[in-house]
Amino acid sequence: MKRRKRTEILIQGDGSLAKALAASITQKYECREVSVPEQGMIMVKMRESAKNSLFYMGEVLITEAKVEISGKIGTGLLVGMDEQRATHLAIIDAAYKAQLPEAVDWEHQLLEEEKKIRMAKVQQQAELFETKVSFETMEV
Amino acid sequence: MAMLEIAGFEKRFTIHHLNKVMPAIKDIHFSLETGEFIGIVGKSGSGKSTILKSIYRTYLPDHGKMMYDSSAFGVVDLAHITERQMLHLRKYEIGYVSQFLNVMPRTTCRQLVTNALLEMGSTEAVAGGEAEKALAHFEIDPKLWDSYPNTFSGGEKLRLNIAMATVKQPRLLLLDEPTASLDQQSKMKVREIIEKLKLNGTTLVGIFHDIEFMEGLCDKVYDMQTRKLTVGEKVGVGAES
Amino acid sequence: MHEEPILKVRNLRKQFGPGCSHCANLDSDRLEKNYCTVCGTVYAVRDVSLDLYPGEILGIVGESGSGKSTLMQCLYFDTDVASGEAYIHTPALTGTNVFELSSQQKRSIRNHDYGMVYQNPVHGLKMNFSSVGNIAEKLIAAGNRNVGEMEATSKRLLENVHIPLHRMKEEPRNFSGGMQQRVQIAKALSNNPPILFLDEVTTGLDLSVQANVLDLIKKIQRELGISMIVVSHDLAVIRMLADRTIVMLNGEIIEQGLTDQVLEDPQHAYTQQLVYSLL
Amino acid sequence: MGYVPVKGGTQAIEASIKRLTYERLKGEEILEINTILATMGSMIDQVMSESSLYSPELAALAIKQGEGSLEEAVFLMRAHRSTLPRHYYSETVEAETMLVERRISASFKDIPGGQLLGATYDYTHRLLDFGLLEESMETNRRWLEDYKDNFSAIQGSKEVVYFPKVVDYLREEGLFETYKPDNTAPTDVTKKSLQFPTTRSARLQVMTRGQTGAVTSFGYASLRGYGQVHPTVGEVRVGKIPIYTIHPNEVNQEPEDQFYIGEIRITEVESFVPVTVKNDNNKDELEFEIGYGACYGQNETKAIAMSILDQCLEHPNTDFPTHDEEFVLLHIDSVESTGFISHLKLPHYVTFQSKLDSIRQVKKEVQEVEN
Amino acid sequence: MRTNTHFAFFDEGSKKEIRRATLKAVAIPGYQVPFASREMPIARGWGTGGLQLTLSLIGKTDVLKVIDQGADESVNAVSIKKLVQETTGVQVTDQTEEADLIQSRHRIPEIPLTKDQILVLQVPMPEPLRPVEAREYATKRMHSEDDYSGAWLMLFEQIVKYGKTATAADHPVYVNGRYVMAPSPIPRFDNPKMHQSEALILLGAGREKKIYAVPPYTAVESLAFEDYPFAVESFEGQECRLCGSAHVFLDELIDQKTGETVYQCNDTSYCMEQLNSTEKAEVESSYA
Amino acid sequence: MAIDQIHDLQQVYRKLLHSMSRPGTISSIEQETKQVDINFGCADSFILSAMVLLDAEVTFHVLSKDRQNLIEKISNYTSARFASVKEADFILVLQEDEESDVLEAMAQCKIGNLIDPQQSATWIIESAVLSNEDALVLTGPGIETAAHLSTGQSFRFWQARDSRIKEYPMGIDMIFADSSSQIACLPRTVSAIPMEVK
Repeated sequence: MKRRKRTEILIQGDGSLAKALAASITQKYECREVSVPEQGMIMVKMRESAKNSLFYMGEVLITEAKVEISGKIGTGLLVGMDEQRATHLAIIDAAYKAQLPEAVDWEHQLLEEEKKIRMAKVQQQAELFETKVSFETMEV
Repeated sequence: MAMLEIAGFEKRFTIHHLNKVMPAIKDIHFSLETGEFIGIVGKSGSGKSTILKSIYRTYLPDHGKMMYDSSAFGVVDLAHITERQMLHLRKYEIGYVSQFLNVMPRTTCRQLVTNALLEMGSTEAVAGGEAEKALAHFEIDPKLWDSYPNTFSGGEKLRLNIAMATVKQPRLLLLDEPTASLDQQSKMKVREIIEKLKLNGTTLVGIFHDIEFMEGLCDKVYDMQTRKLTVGEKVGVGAES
Repeated sequence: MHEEPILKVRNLRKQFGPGCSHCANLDSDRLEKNYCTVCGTVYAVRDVSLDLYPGEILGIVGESGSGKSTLMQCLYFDTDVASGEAYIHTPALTGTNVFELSSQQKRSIRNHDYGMVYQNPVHGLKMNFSSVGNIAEKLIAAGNRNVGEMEATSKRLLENVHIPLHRMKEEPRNFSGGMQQRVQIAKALSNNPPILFLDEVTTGLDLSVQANVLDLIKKIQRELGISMIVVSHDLAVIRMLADRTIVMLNGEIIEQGLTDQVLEDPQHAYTQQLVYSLL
Repeated sequence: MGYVPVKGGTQAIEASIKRLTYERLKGEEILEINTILATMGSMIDQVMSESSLYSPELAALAIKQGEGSLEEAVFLMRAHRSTLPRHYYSETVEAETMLVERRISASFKDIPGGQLLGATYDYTHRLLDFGLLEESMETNRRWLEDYKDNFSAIQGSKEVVYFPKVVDYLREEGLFETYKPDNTAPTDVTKKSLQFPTTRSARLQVMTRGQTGAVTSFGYASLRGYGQVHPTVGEVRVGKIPIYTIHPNEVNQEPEDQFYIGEIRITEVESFVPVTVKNDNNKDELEFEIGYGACYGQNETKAIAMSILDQCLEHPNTDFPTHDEEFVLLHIDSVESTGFISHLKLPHYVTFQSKLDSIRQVKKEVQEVEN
Repeated sequence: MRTNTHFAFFDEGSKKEIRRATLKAVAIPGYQVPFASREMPIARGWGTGGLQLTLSLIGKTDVLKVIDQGADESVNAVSIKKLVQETTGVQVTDQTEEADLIQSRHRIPEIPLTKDQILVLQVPMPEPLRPVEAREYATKRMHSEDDYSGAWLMLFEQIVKYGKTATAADHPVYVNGRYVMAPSPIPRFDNPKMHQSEALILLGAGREKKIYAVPPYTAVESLAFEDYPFAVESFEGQECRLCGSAHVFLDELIDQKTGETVYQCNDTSYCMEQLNSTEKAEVESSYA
Repeated sequence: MAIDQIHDLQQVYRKLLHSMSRPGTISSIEQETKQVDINFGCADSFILSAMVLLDAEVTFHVLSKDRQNLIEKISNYTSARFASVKEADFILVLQEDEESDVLEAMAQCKIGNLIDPQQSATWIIESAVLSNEDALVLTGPGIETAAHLSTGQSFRFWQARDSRIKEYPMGIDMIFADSSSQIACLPRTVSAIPMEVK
């Protein structure tokens, strides 16, 4: 699974999946911390809708971790302060880069998680839609 | 060389809004020597003033030559010299006097004459003295010296005009119907003044409506009707006959 | 007699707007007056050349929109030109197209070689500084650093323009329009500029005040030999002041000559119309 | 031996800092960061927005440390910001990807997708709720259970709904200019000081990090008449936007190789303002333009005020301070304005001495002249 | 949560940016070079410009002196010193001669600075033309055209109104014959110290995001007219009640007991040194 | 041992600042050049001067046409971007460069404008061994009376410099770095008059 979709699932989920996947790697492979997880910032580039131009909205605090597995450096990045999950993400990223056999098997779990996430989102949205103003004429 | 020689001179006016070209005068020839006084005579509308104004470049000449022996540039064709040269000649060599007074408003009589000198580069002190002399010379009542000339009579205005022109001691003075609209007494005064100028050796070109006035004054007369130049004793007499 | 113009302007152009394929070749047939109906570009000054000679007053006459004020602003560097050249005949500047100089150098020309009197005194004066301060500002800009000298000069100039000296510390905003204009003239003259620009200086003033201002200008020319360009829509003003006159229409020079000649023997249809309407 | 310098300043500062700690501790209550995070959402949003650093946790810490002073909290965040590395830039965030929580339009009664009120104070009556004095966790939990019970009956659709923009419908009708995506790299005012005239991107950046009160006041001033913009709110939306980025050292990245790093909650406003424009035939025509406002968290008043000021600054007009970019942009930053105002508390006795001398000299001069 | 504060607070990128601006400032004396002023842990207006300069300059072996209103022990000076020390561990001193770097607010020390010292001045309002023109866009243009008649005119108007110039601290100076510069709110008394100074003088305005400089041996003239020469604050007939120094900038104090006005050195470390050298002399003479 | 990005570069910066404030003053950065452990194929003092000032926020230009390797190394070490002569913030000149190329670059590089004179190129020049011999007479801010400096540049070089600094405050600033770990600077304010060849 490509990184974009993978990171969406692993970050939007509650974190247990990322932990489990990372654990399955650290049990078997040597993982070297390239640098300690560190807090940093990402600048958010936004498109405004008046003139369709770009501007910088401001910075977002992120946590970044870097690990090396089998000569491949994986990066874990996420909004907020969560060094553990950043490390898990870095391990998983490295596993994919190193094309470890485990990574191939994760596809199914990730897709299952994705479905769960989507269901939860849909449900939350439906709840929120209770606050929608209805202008339709009521039939009595 | 003559001081001024007009040859084959022609002037017409284009009036755009009437879409018309109006011929004014053509085939004008005459000349005069230093110190001479030439009178130009003719009916009103015959183009006498046009000649003078063309010499002075108030009108743009169309054809012909107007050779003038200037002290600044030598012999030049007044019809073709640059504007700047013309301005120089106006400032230092050629004066123009008409019955109309066209001056800065709210400037005293004395100041106007003084300014004429200052323009030529005189100092304030010299100019002031010369101005008084000129005003006295042309018999302007000292009571009027420090008043504004708008209220002057026709004769007074004319004498002021002449004073302004002559303080500069022009080599050539153009007199454009100075006596029109003057009473007899004033006319006589002007005549005296012209005589004085002549005595000073000023070369003059004059236009006069009434021929009587010119009698005995002019060395030459150019008649607009006949396109003839009369010289010497016959002046005045010839015109009368 | 060989005279070198103190200011020589060649092929000056100024436009407002980008131009378009319709009007870019400057074919005047394609313009409505000086305005391109397609892209809205105004050709405010079109290919103007002129010479200003030492000590003379050059009049520029034309109706509003003729480009005369824009021309003046171009010469005074208030606005950039589209193209063209101007040469000032001073030892330091001979041979230099002053339009190509840097803003720093242009500022120096304004400070040392130019004076400007605007139609609206607001543009030429600092309304919230004293009158003497306003004059001093120009002297300061020209490098004077002596208060006593500047005060003396200011007093002399204010006297010359008939501002009572007891009012010299007053701010011009308290003054009438005519007084403001006279302070402006005093200021413009303070650094003895070889070249003075006067833009509609008497417009909007009472007749008697106008006469005062005109007299003052004439006096300055006579006494100081300053070269001036006088822009006015008023032929009477031009007649009083200018030795030579340029007539502008739609951004172009349509006629020029000795002032009395332009007034009494106008050649161009527009000038004739202008002269005939003179009161 | 000899004279030694006094250490009065050092000692006083130490004592003052201790006193500050004392003031915070003497009530013998501890405010947990989690409590702030859970109950002070609006304050956190405002701090994040004004400090231009999105981190609810740090904002909560800053609020705690600053004892609830927003000025202090923003300051702490900004200073901390200076110590953090910034190795990443996000991919362009397109607002259509927002998962909307609240969305209203003042321009139309109903809008495609509907008016979604979400959570808002707008319709609460501002009566002090004395019940909160006696709030108990038990009753709160019961309330939550009841509230969630109601949801069991609700059936969601299959897919997540993303809302169209109101303005898109009007653009199709030609009432708004359609702009091609302009991908000019934005100015970053934190990397290069503001230069005038500015760029649109610099203006938006300065305003989105502006002090809420200052942005609101200037927007209000324009609305009242010290400006020429009086808009209709086209759309206010609050919701979460996803952030993606690429690794700076990885070349030839496909979009699928991007990192998703999480989402942030923002408020976005489009205000509609009628303006006169020249059409192709150079004739005047009326058209709508958009004033744009956006900021971190739920800060609707600030975002709307920003949209007004955006429009003001797009149309410079020296007659109105709210249309003057220097006036607006140089005076709305919280850290700059509070810092400079507060610096007046610093000793100024040298400058005052100088002033005294100057006034005495002038007085002496006047007396001499009079004598 | 962990923070590891960098040497001298800033990351190296920030230092480079400030250093580049500083070199340009030195190359164009008196010209305000814009820079991306960082947000500092002290408030804007409290010396963030000076602090940023200091932090971009400082190295492990430097000895730092910080003064505020002439005093090393002024609370803000103490606060800045503390911050620099905490992030660099450098040695600090009160003694002017000992310092390599001197950051100061509103004063230039009484002891002449040397070529091995750098003076960093904190600047609240770097724009000398701001009283004449509020808009930055306009003042930048005035500087670009060497158009300083406004600045001079202000002085002229004061003379017209009051009979003499009435400037207090921050009296504008003309640097290297080209730029009019705000010397920061130092008293007029200190302006002449900038002229042909042996030490490099750097000025930083954090809030206004400008850095500018007066290199050593550079002409710095206080704006004044020929016939109204520049005058420093007068302490004629007064001397420091502690050390007896005259011809220094004095603080005017009111004696709480007597209600009388008394004077003492504004530069506290200078005063200290005078006291100590007098005492030393006295001790030596008493042993002699 | 490698260069300490914090402390070594701080030291070099201070020397640069010292020399820029006092045109003609030669500063030694031998302590720091000793730490350079990579061979860039040019003077270490030259590379260090560049490393102090270059980062991702600025652009540079290398005059030599066959020094792609140097360009890449500088980019990698500093994250600065390569740019054309006309755009570059820093112009790096090696001793081997042809004078004609140098003069051409001098004519083309940024000199700032009156509004923003700081938007000008800074030249970092690998020079002959610097000395205070009478090659150039320097006067201007930072110099008490007059200073002397020898950099090995030709008369034409100084003429070319003159033509770019003639309308102050626009101009270019120069850093000279030699193989003996010495640096000297010439800001735009300084007049440099070559002594007549005897």
